[in-house]
Amino acid sequence: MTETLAFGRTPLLTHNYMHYCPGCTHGVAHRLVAEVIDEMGIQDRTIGVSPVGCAVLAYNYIDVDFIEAAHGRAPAAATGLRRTLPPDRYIFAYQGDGDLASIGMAEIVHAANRGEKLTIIFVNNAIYGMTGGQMAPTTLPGMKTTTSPGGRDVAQTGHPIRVCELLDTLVAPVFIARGSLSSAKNTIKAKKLLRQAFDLQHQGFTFVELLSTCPTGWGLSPTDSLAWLDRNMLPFFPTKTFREPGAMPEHTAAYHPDLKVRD
Amino acid sequence: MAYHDVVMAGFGGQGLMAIGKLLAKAAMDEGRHVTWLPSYGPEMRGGTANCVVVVDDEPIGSPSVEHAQAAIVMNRPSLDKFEDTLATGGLLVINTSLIAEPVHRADLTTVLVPANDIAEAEGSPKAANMVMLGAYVAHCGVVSAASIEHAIEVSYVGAKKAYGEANLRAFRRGLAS
Amino acid sequence: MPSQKQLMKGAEAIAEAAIRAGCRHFFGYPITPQNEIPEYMSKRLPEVGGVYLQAESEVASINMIFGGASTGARVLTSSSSPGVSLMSEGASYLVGAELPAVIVNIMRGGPGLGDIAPSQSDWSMMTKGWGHGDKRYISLCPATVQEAVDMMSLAFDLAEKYRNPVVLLGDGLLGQMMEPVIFPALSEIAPEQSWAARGKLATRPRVIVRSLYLDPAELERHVDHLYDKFARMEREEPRAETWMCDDEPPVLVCAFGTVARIAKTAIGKLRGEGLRVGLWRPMTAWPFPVESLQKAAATSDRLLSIEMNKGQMVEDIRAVIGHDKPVGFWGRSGGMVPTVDEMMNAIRGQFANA
Amino acid sequence: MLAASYDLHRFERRRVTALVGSYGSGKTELVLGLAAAARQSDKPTLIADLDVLKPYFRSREAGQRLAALGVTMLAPEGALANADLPIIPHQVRSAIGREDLQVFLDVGGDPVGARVLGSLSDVLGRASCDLFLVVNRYRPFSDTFERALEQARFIANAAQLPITGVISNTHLLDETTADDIDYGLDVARPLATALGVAVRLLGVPASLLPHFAKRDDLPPLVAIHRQMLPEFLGGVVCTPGGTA
Repeated sequence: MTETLAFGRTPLLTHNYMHYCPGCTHGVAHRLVAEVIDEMGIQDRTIGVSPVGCAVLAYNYIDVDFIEAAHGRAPAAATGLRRTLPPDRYIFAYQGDGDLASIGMAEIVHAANRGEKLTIIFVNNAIYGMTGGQMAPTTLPGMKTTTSPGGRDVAQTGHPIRVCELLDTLVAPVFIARGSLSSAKNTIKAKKLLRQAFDLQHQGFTFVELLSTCPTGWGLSPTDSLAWLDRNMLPFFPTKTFREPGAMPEHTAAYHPDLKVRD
Repeated sequence: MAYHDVVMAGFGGQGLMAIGKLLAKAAMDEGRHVTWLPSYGPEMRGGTANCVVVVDDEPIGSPSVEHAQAAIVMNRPSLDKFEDTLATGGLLVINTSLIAEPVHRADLTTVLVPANDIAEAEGSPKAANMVMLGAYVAHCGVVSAASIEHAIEVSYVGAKKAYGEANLRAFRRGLAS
Repeated sequence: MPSQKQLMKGAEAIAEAAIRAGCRHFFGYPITPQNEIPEYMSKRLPEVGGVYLQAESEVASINMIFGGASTGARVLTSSSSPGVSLMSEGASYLVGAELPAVIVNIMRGGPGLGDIAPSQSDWSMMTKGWGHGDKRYISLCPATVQEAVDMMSLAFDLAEKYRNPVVLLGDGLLGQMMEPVIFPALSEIAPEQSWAARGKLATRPRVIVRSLYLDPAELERHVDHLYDKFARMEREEPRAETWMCDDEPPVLVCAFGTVARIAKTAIGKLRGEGLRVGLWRPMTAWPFPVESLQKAAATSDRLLSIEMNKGQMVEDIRAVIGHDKPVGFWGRSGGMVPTVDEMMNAIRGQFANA
Repeated sequence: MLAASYDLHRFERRRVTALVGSYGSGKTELVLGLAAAARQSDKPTLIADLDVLKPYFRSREAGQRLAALGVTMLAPEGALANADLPIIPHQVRSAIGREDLQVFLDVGGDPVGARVLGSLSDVLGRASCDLFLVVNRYRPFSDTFERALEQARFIANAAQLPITGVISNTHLLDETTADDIDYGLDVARPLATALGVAVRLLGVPASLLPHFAKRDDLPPLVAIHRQMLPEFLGGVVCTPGGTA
């Protein structure tokens, strides 16, 4: 009788023990990123940017060169990498929703608007996981968090920000998509989105949002968390590909590239 | 002439900064030490803009000057601002095309130049600043007229060559005024 | 033969000097009175195959510097006081991650929005307070445009020597004035640093550029290591000028940057009146040139610090001189540039007090 | 000694014991003392530090001292112990399910801290588990019966588990007097009744133990020796964070 290895460690994941809580999808997202880099054979040309947040230690797990950015500043730091490195390099930044959609909103919008040749991986679990589950810009209406104990009151704190939809108003990005890690099937789809983003990275700005769970912050068991994600996050954050190469927003038609203020 | 300083003042857009740079360039080419210090920022737009040029045979300490030895003033507010602060016996070059008021101080050497009228007659109304520079150089002698003419020639090249030629003519009219 | 000199605005000269020193990447955000640096860079860098990028904020520019420095490239940003305040977060990260970079601060009046006129009121911020944590930055203080040019290549060399950010500290006067300068030849610096994150090679372990050390004992070792570097900077990098001190004048004026050159004019005139005055000028705000100051002050009776602020460098002078002799202060703030006459009066006052 | 057991032979509990309550109610001191005492029964004992909220004054800081007593401390290891990351060690889930282990769960304060039990509710629901509410009447939201009851309901809701007992632990750190203990019981007793449970333990500073040992109207007593003090105040814990 012979044994067949059905599932092995991803070659590009380090042997370091992942610190994530049981049921947290960060580990899944890391594995997908590592698999994509491995399959493309670009380990020696890839530099990652880790954020502040639960994924601050991402550099411990994915076996490529890494730099660590200040809170919200990963797109700026990644821009610095992109503008100084040879063009064949692959650069990705990995950010959570507080990091990217709150303190780092300026950096992400402008990196996207400049068409920086990057892949940004945006992990959205609708709360601040690291600091203990406070309200995030992506927290759903009525959702209870430690800083919205009565549920998010949209009259006081606004509505959740849909980052993919927001970035999709910009001209420059070449790929914007939202996937989910709520099931094996969705995870396989999400990996395809990541692969597309990396493949298109040298054409321009690429962005993949991954709907994720936070069992600890949500106070739900891992399986309940997955169900909660599907039931509550999907209606507000639809999974789809918003932007592919060649598909530009309608308002670009009114844009005159030759316009000069003066000679 | 060892140490010399001059303030050049007028409306933003009258080209005071430009003639200050030409003077600084000419002095540098003559092997002198020189500093050029502008007023900058919102002051530059409307009101008065000014720059100070210091020329010396020694390394220059202060690039800013409280009581300048000479002033080129191209509008009324500049005259009001700098007439009183000029050093005793200083040189005051006034653009009478835009300034009708008399000079009150009796201890100054005053040179009256209808710069805008001369420039318009010359066919280049924008070159009034060059007329003023010419008049100033003629009466001050801190640098040679040839050095200024050289500075104009090398500063206006390519597409700007026509401006340079017009400026050269205006400068020479100023010299002769 | 034409002169080797070029007539340059201070800000333009700083930009060109950075390029001559091998800088090919500039990230910045406009603020008066240093806009000529980004403007010059946006024209000049493409000519030499470099990259100019206007960031969305000073917060972004310092973090672009972080990313660029991580690859071993010589990177530059410039700003003025309010913008430099915004950069303090990133500056601290640069120190923590041991990244070289050069930051130019052309100081303007504060606090708050203040004004755009020249000021020296960031002395304390740059020498003590810029960013969180235990950190230091070499701060170079040129007094002339030529010195600013010379200090730019020094700044990049020091940044790489110590793997630490270096500040060029000027004021609005320096940024805006023109003087003739001579530039060094253009140099190309290849970013071949072993610590740079440029893609994992099979021949070396992967590079992680970080300032996070979760184990307090490890962080303490890291900070100790940084302080070993800072101690070496304090030994090797203080720079100062002593002027008109050969006759052991009883009054020693202390001033830095453009104020020092105004002081030279004032002192020259006072010497003409027969008053014996000397000048001590730190060329590095940090490391503060302690030994040079002690030596210059040893033969004088009293010191007078003259600054374009309300008295910041004077605190460092007093920390060195202690109660041995009086250390006076005179300065202007708000963007008011001291005139030669009022400076002469302030110095004469020292003789009246003697 | 970590904490004195006095009456603990009278204290009944299930295999898995989770302590919840407000910040400052004394959960961590109690967990350390109860686990140390439980270890004397020779059954393998484990504390899981599930305080994901505050990076300071957590039971993980007493880990070395507990190890000497044979109590296992389950908490993020190495440098991660000092991270302000809400890390739940993976082994917690299996430890809760192991019949051969006595498990004490030290949970963060307030309903927010109890929420972490929600993420473990599936395994806790299958295990034999006590959820004890620790009450210090001198803490905000616990000073009256009504407010203490409201807080208890919020906590139980966040934990997705019923409260099975109350531990009265009213204290003012070193300034606690005998009167304070009775003052706390005046809320703890009606609170337990309203929750349909009993006051299962009464926390008493070690110095006051002789005074209360004479009385026969009290729940089992537990003597509190404060351990979660900085080292310079005589505690087992270094300043939060590092050890040499």
